[in-house]
Amino acid sequence: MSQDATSMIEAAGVEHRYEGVLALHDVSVSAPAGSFTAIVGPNGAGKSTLALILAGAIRPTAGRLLLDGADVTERAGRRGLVEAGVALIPEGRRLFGQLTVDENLTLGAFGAGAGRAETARRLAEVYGLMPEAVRKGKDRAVATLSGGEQQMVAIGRALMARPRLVLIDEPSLGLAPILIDKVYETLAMLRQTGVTVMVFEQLAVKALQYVDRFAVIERGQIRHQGLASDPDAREMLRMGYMGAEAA
Amino acid sequence: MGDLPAVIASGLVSGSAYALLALGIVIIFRSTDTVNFAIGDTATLAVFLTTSAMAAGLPPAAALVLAVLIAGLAGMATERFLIRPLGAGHKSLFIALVVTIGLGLIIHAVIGVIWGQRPIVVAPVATGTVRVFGVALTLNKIIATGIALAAMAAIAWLFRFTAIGVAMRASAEDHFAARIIGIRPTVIASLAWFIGCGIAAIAAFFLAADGSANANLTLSPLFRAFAGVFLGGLTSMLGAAVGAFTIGVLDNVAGRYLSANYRDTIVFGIIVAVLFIRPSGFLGAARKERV
Amino acid sequence: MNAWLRRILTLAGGALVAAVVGWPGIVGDYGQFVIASIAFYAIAVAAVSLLAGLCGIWSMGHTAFMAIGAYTAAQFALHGWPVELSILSAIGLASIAGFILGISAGRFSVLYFGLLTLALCMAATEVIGHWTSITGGDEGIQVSPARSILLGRTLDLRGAVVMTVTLATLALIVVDVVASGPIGRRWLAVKSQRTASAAMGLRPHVENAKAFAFSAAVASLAGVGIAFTISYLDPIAFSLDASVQLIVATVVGGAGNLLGALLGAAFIVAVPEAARGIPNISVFVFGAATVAVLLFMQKGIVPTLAHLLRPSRRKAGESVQAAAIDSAAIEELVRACLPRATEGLVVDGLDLSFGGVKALQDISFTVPAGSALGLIGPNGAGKTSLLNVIGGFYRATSARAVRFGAQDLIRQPPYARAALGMGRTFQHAELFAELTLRENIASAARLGAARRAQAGLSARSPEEITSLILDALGLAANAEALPSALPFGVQKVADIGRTLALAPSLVAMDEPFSGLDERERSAIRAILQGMRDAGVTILIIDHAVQEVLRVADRIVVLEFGRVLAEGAPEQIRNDPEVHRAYFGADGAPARTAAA
Amino acid sequence: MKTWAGAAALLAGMLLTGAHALAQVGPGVTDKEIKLGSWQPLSGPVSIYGVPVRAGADAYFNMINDQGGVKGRKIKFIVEDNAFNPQRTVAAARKLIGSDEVLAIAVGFGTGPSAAAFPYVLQQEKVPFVTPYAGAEDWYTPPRPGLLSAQVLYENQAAAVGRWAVKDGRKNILVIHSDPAAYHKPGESAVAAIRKADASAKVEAISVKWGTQDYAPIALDALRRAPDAIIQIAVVQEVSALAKELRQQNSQIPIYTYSPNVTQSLPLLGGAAVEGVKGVSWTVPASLDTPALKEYRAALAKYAPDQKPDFDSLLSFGFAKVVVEALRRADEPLNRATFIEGFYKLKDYDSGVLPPVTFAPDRPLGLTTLQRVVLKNGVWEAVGEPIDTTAEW
Repeated sequence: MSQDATSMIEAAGVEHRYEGVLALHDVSVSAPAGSFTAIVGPNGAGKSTLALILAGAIRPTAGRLLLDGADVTERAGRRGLVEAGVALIPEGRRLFGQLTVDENLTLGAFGAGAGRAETARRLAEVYGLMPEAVRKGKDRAVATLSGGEQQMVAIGRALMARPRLVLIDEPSLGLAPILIDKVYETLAMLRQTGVTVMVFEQLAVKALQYVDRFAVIERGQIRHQGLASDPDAREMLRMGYMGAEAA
Repeated sequence: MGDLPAVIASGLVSGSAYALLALGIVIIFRSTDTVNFAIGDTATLAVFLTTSAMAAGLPPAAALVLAVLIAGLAGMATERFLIRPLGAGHKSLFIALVVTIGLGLIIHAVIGVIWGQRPIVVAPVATGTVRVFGVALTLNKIIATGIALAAMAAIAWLFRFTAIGVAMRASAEDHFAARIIGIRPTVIASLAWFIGCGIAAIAAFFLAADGSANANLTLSPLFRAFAGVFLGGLTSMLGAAVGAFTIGVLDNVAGRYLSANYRDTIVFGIIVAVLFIRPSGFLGAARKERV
Repeated sequence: MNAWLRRILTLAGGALVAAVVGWPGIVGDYGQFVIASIAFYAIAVAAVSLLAGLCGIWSMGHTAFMAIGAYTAAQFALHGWPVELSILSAIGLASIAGFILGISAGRFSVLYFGLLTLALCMAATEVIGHWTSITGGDEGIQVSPARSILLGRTLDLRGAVVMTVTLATLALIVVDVVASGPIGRRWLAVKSQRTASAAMGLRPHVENAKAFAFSAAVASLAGVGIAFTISYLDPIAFSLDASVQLIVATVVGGAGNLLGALLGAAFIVAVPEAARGIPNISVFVFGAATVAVLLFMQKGIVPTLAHLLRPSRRKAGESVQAAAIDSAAIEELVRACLPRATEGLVVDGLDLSFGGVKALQDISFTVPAGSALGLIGPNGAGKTSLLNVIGGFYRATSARAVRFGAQDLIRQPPYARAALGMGRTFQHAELFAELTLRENIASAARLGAARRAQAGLSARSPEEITSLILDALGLAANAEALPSALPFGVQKVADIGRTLALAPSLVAMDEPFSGLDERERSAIRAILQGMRDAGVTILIIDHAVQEVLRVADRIVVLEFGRVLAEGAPEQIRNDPEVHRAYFGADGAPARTAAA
Repeated sequence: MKTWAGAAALLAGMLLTGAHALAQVGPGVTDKEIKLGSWQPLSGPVSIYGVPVRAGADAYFNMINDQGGVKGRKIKFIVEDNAFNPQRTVAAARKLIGSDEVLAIAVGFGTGPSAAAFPYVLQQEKVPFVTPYAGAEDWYTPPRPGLLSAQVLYENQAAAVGRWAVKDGRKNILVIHSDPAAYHKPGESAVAAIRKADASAKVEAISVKWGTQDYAPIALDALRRAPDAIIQIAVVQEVSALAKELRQQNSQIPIYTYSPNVTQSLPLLGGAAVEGVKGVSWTVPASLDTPALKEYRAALAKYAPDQKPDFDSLLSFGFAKVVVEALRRADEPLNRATFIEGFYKLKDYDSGVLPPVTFAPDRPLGLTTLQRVVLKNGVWEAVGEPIDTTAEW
């Protein structure tokens, strides 16, 4: 991906090791403001680690993280970059299962430092995006919701922070196809409002139907990158996932 | 067995003090994975400080508020200066525990040096008795129970309906997720220690008014509070409160009908039996940590 | 420091102290008391510390075992029986009680087990207080002087102090020998990796119980010391306060460290004694010293100082290079360590559900002897569940057969499978963190000796097998390093080495390639290829599809708990269904909700 | 390596307390000084007794020293904290005898803890142990060389209390005692004395865990038994706690207790609930206006100003007075043997604080009389003449 000066978020030469385990090796990716990007790759390729690094939730062991062109590497590793407008929906969503939908959403705004009135305003807005079942079940514990409903709550919780950039790790995981489409449609809608969106997705073909840019990550390294409209995209995926030895 | 209602009533009254202490232990444990053995001594120190203020003319109700504030601030300071430097994670579980043991000894010694060994009589908030189920209970105990219940309700309200309270529950459920959505772990920890030690001071205050302020004020109640915590589960606030009330009642029933001598043994025997059947307590989440 | 030097120094130090105390006129009565107290507390703290350090079990009830020792000694002395007999009896009684208690340790979290042992301490105080005929009740009992048959005389107080110092010296040496020997290695293994140690054939709860029994036996010696040096026993000596003091001493000195136990004991005795005479201040000083030590030396005094004094270790060892792996050496290794592969793994019609959710459905495949089967599948396909069934950690809800050779596996517990010849490696290596690579592999090599003997491979001792493995896998340079100091790739190779040391007939590998860089992957690849060529039966489960396709003979693809495809690697690589499962397909129904 | 060497140095440091050559007179005695040792619970829960006991004895010895001492020798009273713990008492004994080389142990506190030190103090070192604030019947039957007491045994006190209750016309008496033997045995003595005094009286005993704070179930149990008197053998906090619970239930059952609770702590803690509690004391009430008590109050005000006059300090003041009198009457050269002989010269010695004391080789207990007292308006008042606990008064 081009490292243009207008990149909203950019990882430059990032490496990450956790207790000696190498997860990422010299990874450089960026996303321009307002773009919809997919980082695709098989399980265990390093997508989740990259998502955490781009959100500022963990600090890379080498390389730099740039937000709006400014180096924010030092700020990473504490509370993420929530206050700078970056929201992450981590692997497995990490909702608070024992808390209600309402509470989960409220916390999204609380974590970003929103006041009472502002929180109420955002809450009304976000409920507008939620499916009927979630709206009706706002006082239910999140753990009792279905997978699709939980994914929507997770997106809602991220939106409560009024982010400029949303990072979503495995939005399709554990969801029925119809729900996956619903989730991607919601993300596309979000993008229309000017929010930059990045998904980290194993199910690459589905993601490619919605995004405009993609990168294939495998074994902790970026193997290919390109535009979703590229006719060679399918071949790039096959190479990235299954290797090059095929005829 | 005609006095069973009376025994249960007095058990619940005793249990309210245990429940406050138990709640304090659980709130602190959930936020920082620290079993605070100094909670009783911190609360006792706060009560001693307020006895001096009361001697200077402070009315009991104001003294109670003062005790809560002092204990809460002391708790916050403990977390900030003794616990936080130890680092997070289960590696420091027993280290943090031993640090609080050490702190408890220090406070105990300080109380001895400043106030001596003679018990200090604390004026009860109110005098007189009320009959409940044919048993007379002092107004002081009734008010203590009432305030204990009110404090528990206030805590339930805080954790249920305020953003910061919800954030504390969220943080207890998933430290990492709370952090990445922007909740400050340090604020949560400070607040938890404030509330935990603060409500322990309520218990200590009424225990002192009931008997007297002495350095060992919370020794035996804290013991029962821990029993309640383990009975209910170290991670459940409701479980700890229910467990502590259960201990209060069991203790009184055992003392009245079985043996005034072996009541501790009977109560602890029941807890050990419960733990063998359900190792995480009856409301606690199953959770295994290894040091 | 060399273990034998350490033991000789301990013995010399103990002998010196004993000689100085025993020589009349040098040490006053009070000095004797202080030395005796440090000696018997050192025994007790060593017992608690051993358990905490080697097993991760924190006992707050060790005063109960001290009490067993003390009152046994008192009763024997009362009957005029010799002290040697009372020591043996105390050890016997305490270890039986400790074994029974230790069995349940694994059922509880550390904290809850701490509470349970605390309840034990209270129960012991209660029993002492009321069993008047034996203990004198809460008033206590006077202990008659000890009569020794070895010395042929009755010991006066000074003699009792000398005896206690001797007991402490011997206890510290025995604890050291056990802790740093094979048994201690085993306990450390169980502590750091319960799963991996069970997969190696150890029974964690039994190992815990043995450790607890040993620790209890040691603690009982402290009781014998108290009985004869104080010559008066009272429940207060075994109360909750005393138990808490032992924990404080353990933490302050540094858990699992013998010198730490000695210093911890000196701390709880000397600090209050030094501040004696100013009431309250002694408690204050003790509390403040405890807090201060832990704030500034969080691992305890000895480990922290040792860390400061030791020249800083090599940061990270050399990574294993593919070039260093010689396929001939691997073959030789396989011939020397492993029985000939004659048994295959058969899984037929296996179902697994969790509370109604079907995790695995009708899984059937075989791993013929001497072949390599790759098991792949996207996230949530059930690979890990399947591995756990094969490893014995889950029991199949139903299955027509899960067999290894002729052996039905369905009801075999995890620790029994190693003896049948099933070895496994782990995604995160799961090496025993407190053992060096050599010790990691040697601990497995000792457990594998029986299988090698069966297969007629007993020519080499476990130590030789260990060296052979270290050399063949390119680990020799890192043999004395702890796993945490090494790159993850080395850890994963060592994990394979540890499994080979068990002399397995089948090696099941959980994600051998995950978390590794290109160089490390090629080393693993070389080892796997070497193993395959040497005829080892291998089951590989991995996310790294490309790698599995390169090393396996056959591939089974799982999706949503079912077998999606099975075939040769080339077939799988080009299977459109497999492509769909991995990265979806346009228009085609993608993954349906199953998780 | 280095750390091991450090440990060796530490141990070596412990060895510095060597023994000294014996002085010509007894150990602990010079021309100018007499060293006496003692142990008191100065920390922990029992320090509520230990602190005033130490203050009382200190006050008397300081007063004597300021008056010139005993035959020109000043008394050095060395008190060690034993925290009411037997092991620490043994440590204290070894320090006092082994390092400080005291002449004798005086006013040592605590029955169990002191007994723990007997093998060392009495048997091995043969050091006199005089006027302990402790004791049980088996300490003195048979008499042990060097062990002399100026207190009435708790068993005898409890028996006297039981007899008193019967004499008051009580027919259904409940004895409530703590469970340790130090309370259990006096409780049994009280029961036996009641049966002996009135075979028709109904008497029951219940044992309560020592340290119990929550007395509600015990009070309810007591009420169910409907006794016409309760004898309680427990510490002052527990007497106060039971009284409060009983009065709260509108029960006016009279309560009797033994000497350790005849202190101002009881009205302080119990307030109105303990009005009318009856007790026995082996000192005169601390508020009397006799010369001896004026001297006591003046000494306390001067040497221990933070202590209010009360039973515990008065008792130890009296003990110290008996000890000094024995020192005065001891022959020269003063040593452990002549010191004991000095006690044997005390015949009906009236300290003005304790009833008259008499010692002899076959009479290690110098005192058997008690004063009955009752709590009126928050002050202990004497009732009737002193009673002899060994007689059927």
